[in-house]
Amino acid sequence: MSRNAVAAPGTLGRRTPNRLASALTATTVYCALLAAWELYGRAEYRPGGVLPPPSQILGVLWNGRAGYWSNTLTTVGEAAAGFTGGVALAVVLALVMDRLPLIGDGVYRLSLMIYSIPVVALAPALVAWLGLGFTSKAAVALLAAFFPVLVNLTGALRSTDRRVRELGEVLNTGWVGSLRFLRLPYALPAFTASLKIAAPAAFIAAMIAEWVGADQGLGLALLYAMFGYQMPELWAALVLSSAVTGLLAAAFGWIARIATPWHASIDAGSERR
Amino acid sequence: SDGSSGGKSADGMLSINNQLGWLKLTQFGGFYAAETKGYYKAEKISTSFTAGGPNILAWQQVTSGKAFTGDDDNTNVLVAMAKGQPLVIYGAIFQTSPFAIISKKDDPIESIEDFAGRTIAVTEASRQQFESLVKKAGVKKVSFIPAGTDPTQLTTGQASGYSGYATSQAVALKRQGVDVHVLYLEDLGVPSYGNVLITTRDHLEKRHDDLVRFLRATIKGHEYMNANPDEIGRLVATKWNTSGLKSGEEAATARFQKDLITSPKGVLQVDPVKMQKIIDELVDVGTISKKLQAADVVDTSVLEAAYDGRTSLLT
Amino acid sequence: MKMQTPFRPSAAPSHGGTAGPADDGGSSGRTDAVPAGERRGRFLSGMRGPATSAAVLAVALAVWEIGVRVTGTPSYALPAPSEIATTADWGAVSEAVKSTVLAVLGGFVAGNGAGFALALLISASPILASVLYPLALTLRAIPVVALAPFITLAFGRGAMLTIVVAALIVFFPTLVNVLLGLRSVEREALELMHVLNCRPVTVYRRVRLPAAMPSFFDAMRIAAPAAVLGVMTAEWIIGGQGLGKLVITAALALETTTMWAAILASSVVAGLLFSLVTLAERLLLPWAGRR
Amino acid sequence: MRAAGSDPGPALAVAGTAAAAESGNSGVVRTEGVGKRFDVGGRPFTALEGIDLTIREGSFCTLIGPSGCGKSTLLRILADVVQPTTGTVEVFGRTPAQARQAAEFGFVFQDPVLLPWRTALANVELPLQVAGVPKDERRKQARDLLRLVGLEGFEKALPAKLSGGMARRVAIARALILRPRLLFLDEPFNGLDEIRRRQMNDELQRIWLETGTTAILVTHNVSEAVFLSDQVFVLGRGPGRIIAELEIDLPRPRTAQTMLLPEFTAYEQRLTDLLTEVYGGIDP
Amino acid sequence: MRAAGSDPGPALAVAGTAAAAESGNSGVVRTEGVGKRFDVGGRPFTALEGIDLTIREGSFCTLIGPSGCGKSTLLRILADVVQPTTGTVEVFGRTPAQARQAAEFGFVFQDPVLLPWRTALANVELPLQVAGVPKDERRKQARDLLRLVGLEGFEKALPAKLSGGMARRVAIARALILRPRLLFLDEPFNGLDEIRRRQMNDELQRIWLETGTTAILVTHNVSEAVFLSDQVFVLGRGPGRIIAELEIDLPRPRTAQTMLLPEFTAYEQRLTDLLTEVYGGIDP
Ligand SMILES: Nc1ncnc2c1ncn2[C@@H]1O[C@H](COP(=O)(O)OP(=O)(O)OP(=O)(O)O)[C@@H](O)[C@H]1O
Ligand SMILES: Nc1ncnc2c1ncn2[C@@H]1O[C@H](COP(=O)(O)OP(=O)(O)OP(=O)(O)O)[C@@H](O)[C@H]1O
Ligand SMILES: [Mg+2]
Ligand SMILES: [Mg+2]
Repeated sequence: MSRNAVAAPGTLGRRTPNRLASALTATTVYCALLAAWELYGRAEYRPGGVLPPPSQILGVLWNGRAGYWSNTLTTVGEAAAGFTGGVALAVVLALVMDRLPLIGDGVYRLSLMIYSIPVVALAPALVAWLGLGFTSKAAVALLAAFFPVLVNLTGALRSTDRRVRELGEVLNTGWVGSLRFLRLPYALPAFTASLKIAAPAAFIAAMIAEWVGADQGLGLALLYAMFGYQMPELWAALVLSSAVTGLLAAAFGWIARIATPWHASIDAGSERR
Repeated sequence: SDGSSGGKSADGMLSINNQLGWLKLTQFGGFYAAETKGYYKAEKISTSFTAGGPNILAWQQVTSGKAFTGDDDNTNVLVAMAKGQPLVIYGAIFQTSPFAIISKKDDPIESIEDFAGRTIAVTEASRQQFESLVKKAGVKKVSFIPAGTDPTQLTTGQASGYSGYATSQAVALKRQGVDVHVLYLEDLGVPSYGNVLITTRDHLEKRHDDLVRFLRATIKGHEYMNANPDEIGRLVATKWNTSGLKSGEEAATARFQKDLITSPKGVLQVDPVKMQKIIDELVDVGTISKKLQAADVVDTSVLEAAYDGRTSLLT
Repeated sequence: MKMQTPFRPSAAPSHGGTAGPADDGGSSGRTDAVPAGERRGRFLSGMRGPATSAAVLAVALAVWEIGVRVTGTPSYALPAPSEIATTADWGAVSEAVKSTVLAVLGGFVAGNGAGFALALLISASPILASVLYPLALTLRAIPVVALAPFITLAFGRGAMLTIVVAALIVFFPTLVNVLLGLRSVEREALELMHVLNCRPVTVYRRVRLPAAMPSFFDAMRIAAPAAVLGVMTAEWIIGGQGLGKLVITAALALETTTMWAAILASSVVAGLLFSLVTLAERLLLPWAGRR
Repeated sequence: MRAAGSDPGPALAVAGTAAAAESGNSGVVRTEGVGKRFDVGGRPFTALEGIDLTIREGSFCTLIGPSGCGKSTLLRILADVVQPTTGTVEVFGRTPAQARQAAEFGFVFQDPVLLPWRTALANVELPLQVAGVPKDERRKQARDLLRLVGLEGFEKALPAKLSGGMARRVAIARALILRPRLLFLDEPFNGLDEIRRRQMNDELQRIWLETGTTAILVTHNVSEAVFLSDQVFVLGRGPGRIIAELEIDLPRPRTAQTMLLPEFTAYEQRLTDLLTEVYGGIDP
Repeated sequence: MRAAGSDPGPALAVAGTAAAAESGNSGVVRTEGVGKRFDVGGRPFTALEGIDLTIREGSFCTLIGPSGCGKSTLLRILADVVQPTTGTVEVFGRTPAQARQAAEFGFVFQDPVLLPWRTALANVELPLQVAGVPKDERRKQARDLLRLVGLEGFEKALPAKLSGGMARRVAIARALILRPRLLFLDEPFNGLDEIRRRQMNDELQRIWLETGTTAILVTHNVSEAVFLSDQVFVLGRGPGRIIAELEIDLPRPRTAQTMLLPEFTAYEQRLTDLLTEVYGGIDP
């Protein structure tokens, strides 16, 4: 039973009816929380306070919708570019590590070290090399996205079921063939999981990168709100960034489900068995 | 390269990239006024402005050639120059730095003595300065904590004083209904400039005339802003910066900062004598170790050429 | 059915088919254990991690040194390693390392613990999942720096805060990976536990948790540098004694070499923690077949 | 077509003696002193020792022996999936690695290792896909083979939806589709009912006769071993080694009729005796 | 001890007729109209239909039938691992779930599902550990059982290091350690050599006689079915249903001698005929 072991949908848990119940529970809980927050906000919130009522936050969002929309798009664009690049880089590195274990190991560790450098520290060098535009934001997002993918993918590639690898040898698939037909499919669940980690990471990284200096973006809106001490605006930016990552997570959960229908691991919470 | 930072473009316009020392806020409304009012165009300059931010050293963009000119915090620039960066200061936006200790009106900090027994949130960069001030004044039991990016520390009572920008943060707090008292660094006897205009020594020598044209238009812009704060504040929030600023806030800031920007000799002035005091102070505190000479740091020839003996260019 | 030539010309007796165990060095697709000295092999490969780290670090430093010299990169943007080595304030760096390491360990443990616990809750009950998962996502969706005001309100500004911030950065990868692991269980193994009439707790303890371990170790590999990042970020937001603070103050004072010394130190801390995780995995999960 | 043998009596030869030496040069698979040591539960464990065997080109050869005696390991060594600790192996006059790389191997593993994301059909197709055969072509062949193993109608089923025996038959189809020059079969018909097993035996013999493949089978079924083989190697345990070699000389193609011959029963009896002997030696 | 039967002739009864009704009330496992539909490759597929069976307390009962006919599915339904689509199941007069919750089941799956992180010994211990038996006690029992299945010396080996047959024997030991009231065996002796299989048959009979367990076995081995069973259900396919029921009336304990009895061979022949019939019906 490797990590890639397979559990097909059976009837073991018999949990299907719970899906509706859990959706209802979640809705109820969050509605209740929101209501409480709204009540508290209305009663207690004074300008300068920390918790403005949700209705006010929504108002801010609605009134500034055009600006928020374009700011969000900017950041999403940066994050998407970084994410794509990061995933591509990670996949390439993982393959290199797989092919040339010794060099690969070194590259792995170097990646680790680069990943552990905070954006704050990297900023001057990044700005010096890539300027203050789109590229430097995308680069920061890339750095944040690539490492989780690299770790998960190498982990999964390293632990493909022994029997499957033997099958590949007998079929004389060669390295490429064994990746294509056997090992990458086996690594797919771990890979999609890493995308779920990398996507929000890239988005947040892009936001932080905008703090280094930018003209547009959700991170900048957040910074203005913080710097200008405007709590409703701060919350509005936070709501937006949560919404984006929420959508990203949902999207990647969905992709995982589509891509690995044979695998038991499906999105959070709902064990379809 | 010169192409992006300041050079001739095909249509005969001089293109200049200006690196702002902070986000695109109303404190740079003067540049924007010059842009919208066509003062740069009149000088045959086409400009681009790059926003700065908390983690970027604006002067670095200038020395690296990414920007032809720019502005940055005075202390930062002096530190860089003490380290041998080939910079020169040719003007200053704020005649008095808006950097201040902000406190609540009902629990105000009005002098260095009021620090006693309080918790004050100060930025990393200014900490030494405040520590030395407190020490000199013999004030006891002050606890300094690092200041966050936002003034929650003040509103939630974690600190009695918060070091920040009077132009933006104090104004924001006031408009939120938090009544605040502002104690400028200058009020504590520390001379200061806010956001000095810089370029490289090389540019100053070789492209003096370009600088003069740029500065002339910029002076006009600042004068226009001081005359029409509401208009510029609104424009900043709606046209220049689309990241969720509010017209009202920015207009208030523009009105508020007027006093800090004007001086008897006109806007954007910088005085070597005052600069020398600032340098001495910083050496004293230990922020910079090398004894700089104001004459090597500041160059007033661009200002003089731009004003050409006047104190205002618009009126 | 298609016919194939029944007999191929039999190849000449060849140059002795020596397929010795020589090429069995665990590098490529070989799967079986090297019989004699496998333990020694495991020990060696355990040592290989730090050794490669050192080697790679050396090479990277060399490339860096040469790169800086050749391109003439100004030292305020990126100083050469030799310059860092000679002019950095190593005393300050080593002081900072001490306090950072503690916080990193704290954040690492707390973040992984929180992620693990959350994954357990989420996987155990769809209802809890539907409530907790959005919450986790939201927490993840907010840049920690933006949360700073709320965190400082809740936890003050002590060491606790540093740990909380690091944990916030660490927990999400752990959550996702452990969830993956908890579900990567063979159907028959679950059926077996079902027939044995195990309570869910027992199923978790005996089957799901062990099955989740490889993924969990992957999560900890991600967490090692993430914890360092978290602590540095926290120190950036709130100050403190550690490397993050040193990076900022050095940057402000334009002590670029000291700043880079601090960054290098943080990378080394991350690398060591990472190697520790790898070593632990080798020792604790011999069955997982990681090479 | 193979020549039908005429000598009816069971020819028993102890390993490494005349019979093996006789067929010496024509051996398509030859091992010399092959041994394999594993680390089991922290102790070194000798799974195989001093295996000398020679398998003739185009012959059908069977390994039989108690569970855990090293049959699968030996098969894996011959197929270059596992490296021996000692000794040399030669396949088609080359190293096993070279032979494998010439893509001449088919292998039915003891577990039917199906890829869970591929349908039954796609699993059978796999070897052809790896070899780059065009889609239509390989699909057609795979369909035919699935029909052959009695799985018509289950082409689109994922492995998780197949019964144990069905999965096994998919694995057999997958090994046969390549028409390999050398076919390894590790207890391929385990878990099939007797009738299906017979049928598969017939089919296997037919394919083998048609293609001239050399086949090496592991089985625990004595009657199957006699029915299919030209040569049977009996392995003993502790450590695994070849105890005896039996030449089965029965006319081809063998049919249900063949199984009624007294020679057939004699071979069966001989093999059973040998196995009992092997057991006697180690499990007193 | 079981009563040894006296009537030597094979008693054949078509499913759902006299024989089943006769033992009516004493049935420890009873199903009525049980059916199971799956979704296979996008189409609904009826694996089982109208299964009515009654298994007497303490009896040894066998399911036999072609591969893919639904034997494993039926076993899973009885053990409350899978829910039937139609029909009712009663075990010990309760629902299968209740019976299972009384911890009275042992199950050998068709694949030996060993937990890869546990040694052979720890895998065998698992059911006792889950039941909260103290360490020393369960370790001792597990050791004994491992010895019984011929795996002495492999206590510390991880499953990945075991041969196919060895893994299977660990799985058998694991099912037996609980001495369950109801024992499900899904082709447990697949992949064991004949001699080991015989030996395991003997052991299984001994344990069954000792403990009074009710056992339900799936096998493809006719001789094994006759040797072990009181009742044999022959399943047909398309969809899976009970075609015939055979009562095996041979004295207990059965030994190698029993297998030489003409009745034994008669039973074997009868069963083989039935299976051939089943096949004839579906695979023309
Ligand atoms: N990867 C491995 N690591 C350690 N030991 C192994 C490994 N593979 C096999 N062995 C050991 O080698 C011996 C022979 O195993 P092998 O699988 O070849 O047996 P087998 O003859 O095929 O048995 P069976 O009939 O049960 O399949 C066994 O004792 C087993 O424990
Ligand atoms: N989880 C499942 N999903 C869909 N179909 C299934 C599932 N399990 C079994 N089936 C189908 O039900 C039928 C019966 O399967 P089952 O495993 O019960 O057969 P079996 O009699 O045990 O066969 P074998 O002797 O090969 O083990 C098969 O056609 C199979 O495809
Ligand atoms: Mg085997
Ligand atoms: Mg079955």
